Amino acid sequence: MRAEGLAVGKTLVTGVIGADTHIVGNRILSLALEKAGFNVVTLGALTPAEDFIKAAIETAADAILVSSLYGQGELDCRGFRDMCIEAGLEDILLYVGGNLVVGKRSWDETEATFKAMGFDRAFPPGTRTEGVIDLLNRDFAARADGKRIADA
Amino acid sequence: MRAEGLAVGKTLVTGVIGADTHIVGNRILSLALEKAGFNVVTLGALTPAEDFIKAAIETAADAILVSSLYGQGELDCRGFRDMCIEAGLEDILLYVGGNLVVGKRSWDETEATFKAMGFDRAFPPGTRTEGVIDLLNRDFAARADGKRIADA
Amino acid sequence: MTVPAKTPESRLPLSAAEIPLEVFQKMRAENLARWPTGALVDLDEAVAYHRTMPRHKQLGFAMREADRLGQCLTQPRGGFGTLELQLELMRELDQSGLADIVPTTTDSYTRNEQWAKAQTGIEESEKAGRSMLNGFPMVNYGPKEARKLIEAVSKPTIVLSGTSFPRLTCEVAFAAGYTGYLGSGLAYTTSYTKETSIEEGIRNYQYLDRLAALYAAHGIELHRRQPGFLTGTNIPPSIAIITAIIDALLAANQGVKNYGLELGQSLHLVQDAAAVKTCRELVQEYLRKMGFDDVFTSVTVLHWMGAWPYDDAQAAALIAYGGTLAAVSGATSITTKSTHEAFGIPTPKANAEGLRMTRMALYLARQLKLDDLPEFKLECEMIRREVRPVVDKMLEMGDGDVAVGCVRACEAGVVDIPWSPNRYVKSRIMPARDADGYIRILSPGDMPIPADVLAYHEEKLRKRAEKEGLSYGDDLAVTSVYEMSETLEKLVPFPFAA
Amino acid sequence: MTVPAKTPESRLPLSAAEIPLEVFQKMRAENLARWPTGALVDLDEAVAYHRTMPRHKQLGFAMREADRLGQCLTQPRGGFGTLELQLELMRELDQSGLADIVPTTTDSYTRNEQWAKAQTGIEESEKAGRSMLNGFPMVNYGPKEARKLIEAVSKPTIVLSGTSFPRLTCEVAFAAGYTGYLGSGLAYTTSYTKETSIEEGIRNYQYLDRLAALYAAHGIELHRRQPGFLTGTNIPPSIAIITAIIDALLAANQGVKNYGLELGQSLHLVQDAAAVKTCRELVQEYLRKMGFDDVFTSVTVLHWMGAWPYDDAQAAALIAYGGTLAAVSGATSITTKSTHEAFGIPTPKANAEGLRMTRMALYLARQLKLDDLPEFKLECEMIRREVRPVVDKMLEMGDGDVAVGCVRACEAGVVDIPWSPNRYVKSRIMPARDADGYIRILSPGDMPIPADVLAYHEEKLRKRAEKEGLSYGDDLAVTSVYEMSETLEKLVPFPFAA
Ligand code: B12
Ligand code: B12
Repeated sequence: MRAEGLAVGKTLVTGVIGADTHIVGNRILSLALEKAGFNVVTLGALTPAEDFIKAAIETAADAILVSSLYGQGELDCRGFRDMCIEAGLEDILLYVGGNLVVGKRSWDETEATFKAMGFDRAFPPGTRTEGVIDLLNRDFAARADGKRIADA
Repeated sequence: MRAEGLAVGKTLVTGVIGADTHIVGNRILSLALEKAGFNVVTLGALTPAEDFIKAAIETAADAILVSSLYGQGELDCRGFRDMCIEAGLEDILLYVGGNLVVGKRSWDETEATFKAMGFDRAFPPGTRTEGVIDLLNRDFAARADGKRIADA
Repeated sequence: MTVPAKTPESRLPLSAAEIPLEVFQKMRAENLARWPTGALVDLDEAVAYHRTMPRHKQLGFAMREADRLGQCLTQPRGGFGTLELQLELMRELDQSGLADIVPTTTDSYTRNEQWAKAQTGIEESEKAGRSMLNGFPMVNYGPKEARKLIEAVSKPTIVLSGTSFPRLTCEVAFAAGYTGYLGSGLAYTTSYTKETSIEEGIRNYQYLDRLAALYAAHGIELHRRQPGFLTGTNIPPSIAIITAIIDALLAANQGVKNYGLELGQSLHLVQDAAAVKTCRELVQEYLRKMGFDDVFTSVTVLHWMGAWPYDDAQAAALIAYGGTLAAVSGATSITTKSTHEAFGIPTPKANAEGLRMTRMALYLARQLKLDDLPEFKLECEMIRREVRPVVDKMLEMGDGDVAVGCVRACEAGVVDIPWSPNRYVKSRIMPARDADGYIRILSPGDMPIPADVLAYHEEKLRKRAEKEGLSYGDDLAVTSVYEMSETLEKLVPFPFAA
Repeated sequence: MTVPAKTPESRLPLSAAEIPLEVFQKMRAENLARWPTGALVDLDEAVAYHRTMPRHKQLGFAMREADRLGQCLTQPRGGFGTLELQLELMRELDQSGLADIVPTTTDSYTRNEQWAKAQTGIEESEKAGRSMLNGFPMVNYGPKEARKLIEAVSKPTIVLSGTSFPRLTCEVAFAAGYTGYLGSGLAYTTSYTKETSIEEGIRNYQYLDRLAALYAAHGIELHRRQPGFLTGTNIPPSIAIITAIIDALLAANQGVKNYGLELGQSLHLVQDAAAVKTCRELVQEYLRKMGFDDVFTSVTVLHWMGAWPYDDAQAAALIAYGGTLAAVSGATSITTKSTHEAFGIPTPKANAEGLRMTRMALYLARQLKLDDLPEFKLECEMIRREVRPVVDKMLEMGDGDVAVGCVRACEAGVVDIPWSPNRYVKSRIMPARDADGYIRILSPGDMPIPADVLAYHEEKLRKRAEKEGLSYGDDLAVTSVYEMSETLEKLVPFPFAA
């Protein structure tokens, strides 16, 4: 895995937010992230927003990866960044992915919605793990250079 | 067949115009028309426009029913009414039906195209024989009252 | 999620035994008090309403009749966050989708008894002019409003509510006039919850089953159903059938007499036909063994429950094939999906199209039976040989009590569920697809499946590993999760590359 | 239509024998003189071009290889009236449809050698900005222009030209670089023409087959194909196979070694599998009998060739099921349709979607085989017992010459085609679908089919007549023509009417 070097030492919190039971993709993603060399804190399915933040503080995590598949992510993720800020995690890297909204809506619209909520990146249905690992490494590299995230 | 009475004595010419081999629907239609009491002159598949008119004159037909399925009806039927007029069949009743144009186009558009060519009625894909027989009888009744065709 | 009400008087030690009427009445009183609309539930009024319903709108009758006629009914899923949207949806599914059974899927807050959150969801949806909830908040609307949905359609209706907490939702739904209800203690708890214990789940569904029996005592036969599709992710037939037997026994103990079994499609024509046949057989075998010889059981198959392709054309083929599989398997009904599956909850139009595609596919494959195919007989035998040892062991562990046995068996991993989010099952069993397209058991966890049967599964899976140059292990399982969502370029490349 | 050129020198008495080279060269000279673009045909240049073509673009190779790999290739239909439209279409079918074989359907004026009319069609199409022709006017554009189509795609190409008059079109097409050509003397003449005699049709296709053999003599193996789908209207497998044998023998006599057989799908899973298997067998059986033991034959199945439903969802199910049938039958390739079928020639997009639906369906049903099913074996045996007596009688009537035998057999009704527009066949044989979904022979006309076999067909059809309350007779045939185009409300009504 060419990214190993960077991944080492980075801690990620993963979980499925809200009342969402869809664990399969989240579990496959978490396994892939571990294989890629990250320390992964897996909260599993049905995880309240607060628990993500608690875990991030306890483990001094570098990023939170929120999964939402069941459609209600738009409600569950409201104010997620604000909660981070209150908890002193101003610029922790925030990713969100899955089937983020109810129904088959235009991705641009959905992406905008979640970026407006303060997520650094949002990922559409069908995202594969390789791409995610690649972006994490590029974003951590960018942050080493003082950027917020790597540019496209 | 409630229409029997009217049908009796009426002669219809049927056929598939141009280089069109689709005989199945035309054959089923012709059989149904006979059953309904009409005298039916069946020219079959691959019938040049001229042959329809020749047959109509020879048999003093009351109506010509043109089938076109293969898509090139729009070319084959051009000037069909004019040829009738030249042959002295000014107001012979003219029906056309089948898959009249190339491709899945709006029926209103297609109907307008063929009415503009002088057909009294045009019939969309999927037309069943009962409906045709019913309209023929209503149109012949209308003609007995001096109308061109029955109103909707 | 809110912890279900526990009060000394109404809490008996766990057992499969029927809940005594007086205890159950106490439980109902407590339960109905948990949200204002509970007060609107009136059993006698409800029973009277059910009596007035024409037979063709009663799912209990419809399932028995379809089974008798050997006809496969169609049923979609569908739930939106407001009554208006739900009315429009159910009408479209009924009229343009020709659904034989019209569903109401509840939203996930309702499923987890977060009714306050659901309330916000309703308001947000009304504001946004589109559904912000992934289903219909049944409890918030209450029985009187929900009845408008029953009145709006000319078919039997069913509640789809994937949860371990059905107690208030089912009271409201039956009072409204729903005649079918999907859900069970083992299947849903292991597939839809994380912290909820198997015991809690069983208790909650004993309540629902007992309620259905109470209606039956008043002459109303409701259709109860078990979601054997579980986590929807490459579930081997035997695993689904094991849970079907356990949940069916739990329901029968509460007095249920009209019980449906659901199987997610494996997508292999022979395996699905074998699954339906053996599911029918084995559930009846154990019901009779335990003294229940008058329980009607039907089998419903579900369109592929795993990951769907992102191309509408590929999805359409999956939908149509699902109809083919259902017809050939002789299922009593099929639960359908749409071409939007991989993306999100479908529009009413896309949902109706999925129903019509399926209906045509059912027509095309009518009359086909594989029963005389040796390959079919072999698969049936394999399934039987996987199911019986597990169920027998489970019953033994409960000293004959299926509720107790089930809890202990899950704890011990004797009963196990693939890809489960729940803490109370080991989820060590791992399935994968073999080279012929059958779903096989890659690793059985601690399930007591005979060694020679497992050897058969392994042989088949090794063939695939070889063919695809994969190492024998989890890669087989993970690639099988993605398989159906892959692009055609990957699944069926042009065979003669430049 | 223009009468094919008849000149004493080049016209031999009808026989199956290979046309002598010098005679054939005369025929070619006359033929190429019939339209300006004929002058542009240069055999040596064409052979050189074919030699440069990569194997994966040669259909002769692709069909042999697919057969060896047991893979089913996909191929759509498609033709528009101008080169620009045709280029765009073929690119879309190749790239977004993932077609394994890319087609060029010619228009119906070209099919009937009305090249002047075709010219107007081109101009009208350019004016209208949409195709006024139902296919591509190959001859009018000529070999140099047509080659641009070959260059535009990365797959093998085939010409689809339903006609009895292929002589100039095939010269242009092969010169352009097409490596496949569909059409045959018996099948097309009986299905696409009215006044053309069987003899004329056979002669015209002997020319085409002889030309393919001439290319073979130069080391270029082209793929020739027989349109056994005939009139596409409920053709029983045996009828299709009888024509396949006759046309294959005619082609083999001219020196063809790579020959495809096409079967329209019956839409019954078992019947289609049996048709493909017995078609392979029986054609080889008669080829060997007549001394041709080195002819490669493949079997292509076609999506339902009868009337299609007017609902896109129903059509989608028919498309997907066609893929299922093809996979299970073990066909070498499938020719696809689109959801627009009932209305008109599809847009490139709809055409490509039909290809992808079919491709996914092929993937889903991979590996399935019914060979061990008793019902399958019975159907195979029935087909064999229908085919052999007819073919043997035909050969006998020709004193061993298949060309002569075919003409006489058609005249006598020994060989007959349902729903044929052609004067030279009796078209008294009438097929209909039975209650199980098999296509059966309602009346054999004068075909020498054994009485006990016919009794079997009658029994099956009477069952349906009874079930549907129809009188035993033509109603069964006519309702079978409409069947697949009926609405779902009619095909599968809600079973528990109010
Ligand atoms: C069977 C069929 C064939 C058979 C025909 C056999 C035969 N000799 O009859 C075969 C395989 C030979 C064939 C060939 C071709 N076909 Co074709 N064929 C069909 C198909 C699948 C069914 C037609 C049919 O029999 N329907 C059943 C009968 C009962 O219905 P019907 O024909 O519509 O007729 C009824 C009504 O339309 C109405 N009606 C008909 N005529 C008239 C006239 C009047 C006055 C009235 C009132 C009513 C009326 O009453 C009839 C009885 O209810 C249709 C598509 C479809 N409909 O599903 C394509 C279709 C007609 N064919 C088509 C084409 C393009 C061709 C070919 C050119 C190309 C090819 N595929 O090879 C060739 C044509 C060659 C030629 N020179 O004509 C296209 C036409 C395209 C368009 N219009 O845009 C269609 C629509 C398929 C498609 N979508 O591409 N075809
Ligand atoms: C399997 C499945 C289920 C299973 C889940 C089993 C389990 N416990 O995990 C069951 C049957 C239980 C289920 C239940 C429900 N489901 Co569901 N389910 C699916 C299905 C078919 C596949 C999901 C899956 O496993 N995909 C395979 C994995 C590998 O892919 P993935 O989940 O997308 O994850 C990958 C990527 O998204 C990405 N990713 C995921 N998260 C993140 C996060 C970050 C930060 C990043 C970078 C990437 C990333 O990486 C993963 C690995 O590649 C999808 C539809 C589909 N996709 O085909 C519907 C779907 C997700 N379900 C849906 C719904 C509505 C439900 C229910 C609410 C209703 C119902 N059907 O009962 C309930 C939910 C109950 C609840 N409280 O959550 C909807 C969601 C609707 C929407 N968003 O508009 C979907 C889309 C189906 C649909 N079209 O209606 N479901």
